[in-house]
Amino acid sequence: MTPLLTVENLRVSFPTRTGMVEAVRGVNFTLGRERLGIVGESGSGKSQTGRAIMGLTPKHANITADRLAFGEADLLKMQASERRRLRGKKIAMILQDPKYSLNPVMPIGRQIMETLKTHEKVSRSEAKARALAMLEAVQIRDPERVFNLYPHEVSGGMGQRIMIAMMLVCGPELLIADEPTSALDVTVQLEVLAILDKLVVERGMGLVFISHDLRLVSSFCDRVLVMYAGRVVEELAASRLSEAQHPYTRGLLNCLPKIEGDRHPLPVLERQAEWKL
Amino acid sequence: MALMETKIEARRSGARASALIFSLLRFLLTVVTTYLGLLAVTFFIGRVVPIDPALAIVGDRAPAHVVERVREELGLNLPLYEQFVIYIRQALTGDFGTSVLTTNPVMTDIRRVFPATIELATVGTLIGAFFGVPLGVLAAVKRGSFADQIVRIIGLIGYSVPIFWLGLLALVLFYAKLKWVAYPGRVDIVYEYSFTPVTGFFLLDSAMQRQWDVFRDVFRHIILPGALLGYFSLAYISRMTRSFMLNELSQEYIVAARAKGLSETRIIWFHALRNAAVPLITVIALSYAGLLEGSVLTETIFSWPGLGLYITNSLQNADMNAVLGGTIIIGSVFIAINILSDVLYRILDPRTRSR
Amino acid sequence: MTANDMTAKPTLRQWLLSDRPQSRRQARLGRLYVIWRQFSANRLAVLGLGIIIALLLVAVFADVLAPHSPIQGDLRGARLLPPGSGGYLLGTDDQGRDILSRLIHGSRLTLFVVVLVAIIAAPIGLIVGTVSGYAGGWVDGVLMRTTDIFLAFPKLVLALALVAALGPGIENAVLAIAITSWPPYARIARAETMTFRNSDYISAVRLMGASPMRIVFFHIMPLCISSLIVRVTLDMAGIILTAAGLGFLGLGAQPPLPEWGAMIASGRRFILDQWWVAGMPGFAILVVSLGFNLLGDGLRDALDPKEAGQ
Amino acid sequence: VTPADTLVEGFAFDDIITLDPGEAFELSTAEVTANTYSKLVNLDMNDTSKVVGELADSWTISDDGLTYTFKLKPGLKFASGNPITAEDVAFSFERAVKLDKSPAFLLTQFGLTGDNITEKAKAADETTFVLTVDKAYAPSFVLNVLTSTVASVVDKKLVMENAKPVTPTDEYKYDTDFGNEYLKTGYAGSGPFKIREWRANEVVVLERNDNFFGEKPKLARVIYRHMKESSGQRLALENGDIDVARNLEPGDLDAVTKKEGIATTSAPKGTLYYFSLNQKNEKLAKPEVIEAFKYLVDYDAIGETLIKGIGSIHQTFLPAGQLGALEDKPYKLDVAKAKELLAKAGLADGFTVTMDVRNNQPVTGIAENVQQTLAQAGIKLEIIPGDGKQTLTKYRARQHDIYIGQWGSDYFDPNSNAETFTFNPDNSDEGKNKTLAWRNAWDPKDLTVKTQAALLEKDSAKRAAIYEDLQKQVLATGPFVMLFQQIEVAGYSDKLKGFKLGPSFDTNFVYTVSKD
Amino acid sequence: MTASALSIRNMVVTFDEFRALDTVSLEIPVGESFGIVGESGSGKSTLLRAVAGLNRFESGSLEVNGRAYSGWRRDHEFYRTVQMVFQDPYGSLHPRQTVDRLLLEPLAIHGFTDTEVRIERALDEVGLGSGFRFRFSHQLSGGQRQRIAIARALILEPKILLLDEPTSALDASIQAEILNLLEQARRDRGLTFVMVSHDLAVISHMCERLAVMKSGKVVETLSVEQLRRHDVATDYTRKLMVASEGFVRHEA
Ligand SMILES: Nc1ncnc2c1ncn2[C@@H]1O[C@H](COP(=O)(O)OP(=O)(O)OP(=O)(O)O)[C@@H](O)[C@H]1O
Ligand SMILES: Nc1ncnc2c1ncn2[C@@H]1O[C@H](COP(=O)(O)OP(=O)(O)OP(=O)(O)O)[C@@H](O)[C@H]1O
Ligand SMILES: [Mg+2]
Ligand SMILES: [Mg+2]
Repeated sequence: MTPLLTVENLRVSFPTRTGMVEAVRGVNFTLGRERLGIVGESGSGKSQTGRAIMGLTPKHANITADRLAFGEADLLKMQASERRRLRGKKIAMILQDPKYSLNPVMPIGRQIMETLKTHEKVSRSEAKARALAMLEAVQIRDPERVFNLYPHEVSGGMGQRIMIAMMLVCGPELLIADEPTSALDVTVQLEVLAILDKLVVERGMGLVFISHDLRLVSSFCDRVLVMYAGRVVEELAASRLSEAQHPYTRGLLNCLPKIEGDRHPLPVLERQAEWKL
Repeated sequence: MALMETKIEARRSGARASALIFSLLRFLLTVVTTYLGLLAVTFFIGRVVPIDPALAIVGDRAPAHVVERVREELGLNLPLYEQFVIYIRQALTGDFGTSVLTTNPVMTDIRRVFPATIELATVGTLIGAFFGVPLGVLAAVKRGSFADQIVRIIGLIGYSVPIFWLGLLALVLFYAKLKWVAYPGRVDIVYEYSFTPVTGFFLLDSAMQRQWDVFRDVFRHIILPGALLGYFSLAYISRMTRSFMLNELSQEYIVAARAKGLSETRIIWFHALRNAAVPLITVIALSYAGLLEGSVLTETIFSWPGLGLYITNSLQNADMNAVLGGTIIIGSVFIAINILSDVLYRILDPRTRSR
Repeated sequence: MTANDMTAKPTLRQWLLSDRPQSRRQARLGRLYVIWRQFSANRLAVLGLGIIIALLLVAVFADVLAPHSPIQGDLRGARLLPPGSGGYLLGTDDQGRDILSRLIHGSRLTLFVVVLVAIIAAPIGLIVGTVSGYAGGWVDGVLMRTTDIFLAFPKLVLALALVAALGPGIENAVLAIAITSWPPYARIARAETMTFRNSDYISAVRLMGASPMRIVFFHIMPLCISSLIVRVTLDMAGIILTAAGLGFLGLGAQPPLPEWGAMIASGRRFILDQWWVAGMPGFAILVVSLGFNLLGDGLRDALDPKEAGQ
Repeated sequence: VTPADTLVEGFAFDDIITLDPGEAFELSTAEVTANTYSKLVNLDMNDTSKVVGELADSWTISDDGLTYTFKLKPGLKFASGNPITAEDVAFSFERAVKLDKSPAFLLTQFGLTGDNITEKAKAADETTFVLTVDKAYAPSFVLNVLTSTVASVVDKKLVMENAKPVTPTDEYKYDTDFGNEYLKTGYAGSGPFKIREWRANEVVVLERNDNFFGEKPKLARVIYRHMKESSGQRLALENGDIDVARNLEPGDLDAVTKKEGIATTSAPKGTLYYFSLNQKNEKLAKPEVIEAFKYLVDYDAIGETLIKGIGSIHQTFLPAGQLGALEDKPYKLDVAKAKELLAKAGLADGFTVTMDVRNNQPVTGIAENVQQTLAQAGIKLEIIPGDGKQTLTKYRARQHDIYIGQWGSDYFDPNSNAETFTFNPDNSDEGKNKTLAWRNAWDPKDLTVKTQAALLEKDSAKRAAIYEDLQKQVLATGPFVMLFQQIEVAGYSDKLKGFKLGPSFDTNFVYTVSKD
Repeated sequence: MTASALSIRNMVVTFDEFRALDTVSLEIPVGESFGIVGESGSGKSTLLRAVAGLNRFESGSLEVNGRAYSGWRRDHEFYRTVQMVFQDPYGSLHPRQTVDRLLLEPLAIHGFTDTEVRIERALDEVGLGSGFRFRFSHQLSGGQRQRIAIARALILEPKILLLDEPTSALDASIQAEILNLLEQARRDRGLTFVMVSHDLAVISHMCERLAVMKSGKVVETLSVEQLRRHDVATDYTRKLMVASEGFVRHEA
């Protein structure tokens, strides 16, 4: 069976005044109908990897890959319009901050319906019904009311649920979530994750979950990729986190304070130059 | 979770009622103080001007004793503060005195000439917005491209060229040489007495009365000054549009819209522009207000019988009542337009609605 | 020499662009250099700068450059000559004066006006705006009401009325324009101050015990200055145009001063047959204000990275 | 294109402030009034030294020269349809004197006052009007004054119907405004045209008066369209949007002359352009300096360029055409001579003075040129431009150094100019007669007396001699540098027939015009 | 009982009728490290800012080392005693000033003369060499910026440091460095810490006692030992504790 997503030697680079900056330097992985976590420190290229898959990289950037395929379809070779039709329909992406990711001047319901209407021929009433159903699915209590609200009128947690509803309303097969909860309160964070988890399980989607929180990723995903300076330095099953080999991963695990722990000072990560190679 | 949300709601609506009253009071205060300030400054200017207002009434060749008598009639011999009180009292009732130049009450004159200015400024703004917004959007979308440079240069020239100079050149070219447009004034003398304006906006009036030949003629008169003003407002509007669009296009919700699979056209013209429209309204309103005033020079060149010309003429004839009345009216319109743009802003931007 | 240059150049550049400057001077120069690089990448902006420098040079060396007297003309012999004839490169005006020489000498007046207005209006606007934005409360209320009153005035009309009151003349025109042009600066400075006022870095300075005066002058003003410079540069064009407009209406510079706006006004009568009399000064105004606009536009891109994008 | 039954004139009439003939004293208004009101007498268009009857059929002057008796033509009617009677004439005089507006002095100089006017100007019967003056003035003087527009006859019935009651005060003792407010924009006359509308700085519209007693105008309507700029008038004229351009400057005049389908006409007017030296300024008060200034104007160059076609060089204070006017032109640009004179005055190194200039042409151009020629003699002239009211305010307050401006005769009689240039009985700041001599603080000494004497001289030749003498004196020593006499020009479409300019503004008649 | 470094009683802060702080009372002895946790919007920052005089408090009292303060008036003595580090390292450094200038400012305000020495020392102390002295903030990484912010706070040698989520904007690996740095400084100088965080683990690592805030109120004050023993009084605290464990899948 072909995997849902195949990434081979993906590279993303940006021209800047001081030369080319390689944000992603040869990332390889495949994804089935599973939950894949990507962790790594800030600037390690997690988001750019996700965006490259979606085709949301800024225009001036360079993307190359030996293979970047969604099922059988080669994403890099297809036409822009074809790729657009995939976006939101088959592949969807949730962004980090709901406050900035929703159009501030458009009611929430219309934003959800817009996704539907772009990809499917549906009547207004049907679109509305499905949008409401979706809002319900992400556990929004009063969908009818929320439907007509504007983004600034809802809390962060609700906003993130709406983002999820908006992206999942067409029933994509692959969902990329780029730090979907880091803007939220710890307590709310878990509720949102629970919803996401439920939807993945129920709909059998593939999920790429990007985060910098190693502990969160390992408790939520099946498999974890650890990125460092644009490369995947380690890939492991979530359950075997403690067996991580790479010194970076180990360092990362180590330096987190624990409620129970009492290590003073905390061990810190000594970055080695050879990790970058 | 739900508890928190309802709390936020409750807090908001509670604050809303008092905030409304507060902002209303504040707003009234602003208008009143601004207006009083306007009056004070105009009064001051009126008294400081080294022109004897009495001269304006009696004309150049009047004998001395007539001038003296008129000075007393005008109350110019009263102490300054008494004059000021009288001035304020009259102005607040909309009485700016009588124009010595036209012998009409200043308000009557303004009511007659102002529509001409408004019509001209409106045409100018419409032209400016109609071309300026798309150009600005184009420049922002194709930023750094050749098209962007062209739009930028068009805009910059608009900012740099003396309007009275360009107006003169345009008049020579389009009226004298090519004979494409009509001049001077608002309508040909032929129609002056067959056409009775109702609203004072000639385009509107002639269209409503289905006098299409008049409409055509009015159009031929207004198009050149209108286009000229339109160019200036275009320069401003296109630049601001570009900058607002750049700002919107770099927002995350644009990325989100792309992630939804929307077409670029829809993203640009619907999502981004709809957001850019919020500040753009203020810009267009300001440019409109600017044109109302900026028409002073244009009206001079095109003999356009509007407020600008009225004020300049009055100024040259020491008709201070008319000058100050006109100034106050333009000032009031400025205030009104600002308020209006504020209201529009609130309507367009849902974020400000609940405040 | 050349070899020395070859090696010195890259090191100077590197020194300027260094991520870890070693002295205050290097840091400051480095920042300026970055701005300059941003700026000079914009060809139009450099063109603008070139125009302004040319204007400066022309103004300084006017006496040397002008081929004729800007004031004494030959009414009988050389009135309204077309460009090129009789040794008059840009023709002569209705007093038989050489238009080129008048334009050259007029550049001084143009500079005089813009510089004076800028140094009167910008500081007033900056102080009013930052103080009002930072202080808030009734101070803000009073200052902003005042600003609103001036803003509510039709600018040109107010200037006209003021000049009428003060008497015509270039100094009074400058004063009138200055009085009418500070409010927008105050508004900008205030708006910017409001965004900085509650920022953490200003809070941090407050927490060090800095007095409000110190905060406004040393911490807030420098932040407002770059957008103010941009705005003032862009406004220079507007100032030139307003001054010309006053000149055009006969309220600016007095004859025989070769003020460009006044030159258009007196040349206007000949626009149909002797286009150059009004055409040349109009063109000069266009070029110079375009120069200021290009410069300001480039400065905005260079100083305000948000406007410029990446 | 202008309508066939309508004459459209492009005309700068921004000086109009009222249309009431009892109040108006402006040049443009004079033209409007002249075409819309009738007077007892008028200038003879063919010989301006003569006066002919208009409403008056005939008149007699008593032997003591004090009583003028006018007999009206029969069957006259106002535009309103009311008959014109001697009562109306008397009323017109009465209201002008009682209103006491700017032009009232023209009548009051004959000893008419608000208290005695009903006696001195009265209707003897339906068609006989009797005017009594206080001295035996030269009849030509009295009759010339009566041709001015203040003597226009208004429709008493109509006016009084529209009069507003006022509360009498110390200054104004009457309980009615004599229809002043109504007539500011209204009309109550009997001329060939009636006034339909006046919008300040926009338009004046005249319509044919079907009740006119004389020959009816051929055109149904005359529209004066306010156009300030010469170039704009020329453009509109060339494009056929107006029929007549009234304020063409030399360059534009030249251009339209060459244009096919456009004709031009001109007429010398009684308006003189001059600059005057305030005698309060010590330097300017020196006789040598005064003379030097007269040598520091390049009359010829100015005549050939700046005022070409619109003015002729003229150095005496009486305009050509008036009784006794001299055509002497002794002065030419002579810098050497001027320098010599200045040296004699002890001002060899020159000095700085200001000149108040109203910013319109050709005055500004001339001022600039004078600035250049003065500079050649070391005199630095600073020009202070201002609009008319501004410079005039200063001039009337005697605060100027040099004032450049124009003077138009108030009525077609040499006394008008003589009085202002050579009459100044009280040169103190409180002086009542604010003549031009007074404004420049010039004490003309015995000229004042001579001016008054000329007024009572019945013999025209002797009277002329006095004026010639006055002119010579002013030419030699007066602080007035006379520049030129205005020639009014107009460019007009050659479709017009019978378009002519008169010798004064109140003789620019349009009722003779017809169109092809 | 030891002397209180910071004594807050019934402090109330309102913004347009909204009570951001509702009668909060805290007693923090000299030398203690005190933590404050709570969800977003619960008033943690408002509390710190009210103490620092950046927000006005309407009622209640505030004593710092025995000196009483009210409203937002603070004297120089206060600033020498209390300093603060902000959450967002990107927003807390003046964008137009070099590190040198940033550190010079407090010294200039308080009239220090040995500025050179102090700046060098402060940079050393936070582990940045003098190589960073003339950089602008945009030439620094987030962790470096936060170090500068700490250096700036320490340069006046305060006794009490208010820390508003000093590491929440940073990576886990950098967080450890900053936390270590703060601990070191506290140990060396005997500082009193008031530290706000939404991460219970960080608080328990750094603090001895903590307060849990919700909707502008302190719902519970407890010691770290109690926290570790799960000996908590309110549901809300318990919920926070569960959340910090990571995601737990409820298998259906
Ligand atoms: N438009 C761009 N131009 C130049 N460089 C860029 C651009 N966008 C991203 N980069 C660089 O690419 C690298 C990877 O960025 P990316 O956003 O993928 O990081 P990340 O792992 O998502 O980090 P974070 O956790 O902070 O979101 C960074 O070093 C960044 O500087
Ligand atoms: N200047 C202000 N004006 C109005 N409301 C404010 C202001 N500052 C804070 N608030 C409100 O006060 C409440 C508490 O804010 P505070 O910043 O103290 O929360 P916090 O606990 O620090 O949250 P976070 O963890 O998000 O930083 C919030 O609801 C906030 O909206
Ligand atoms: Mg990222
Ligand atoms: Mg906070």
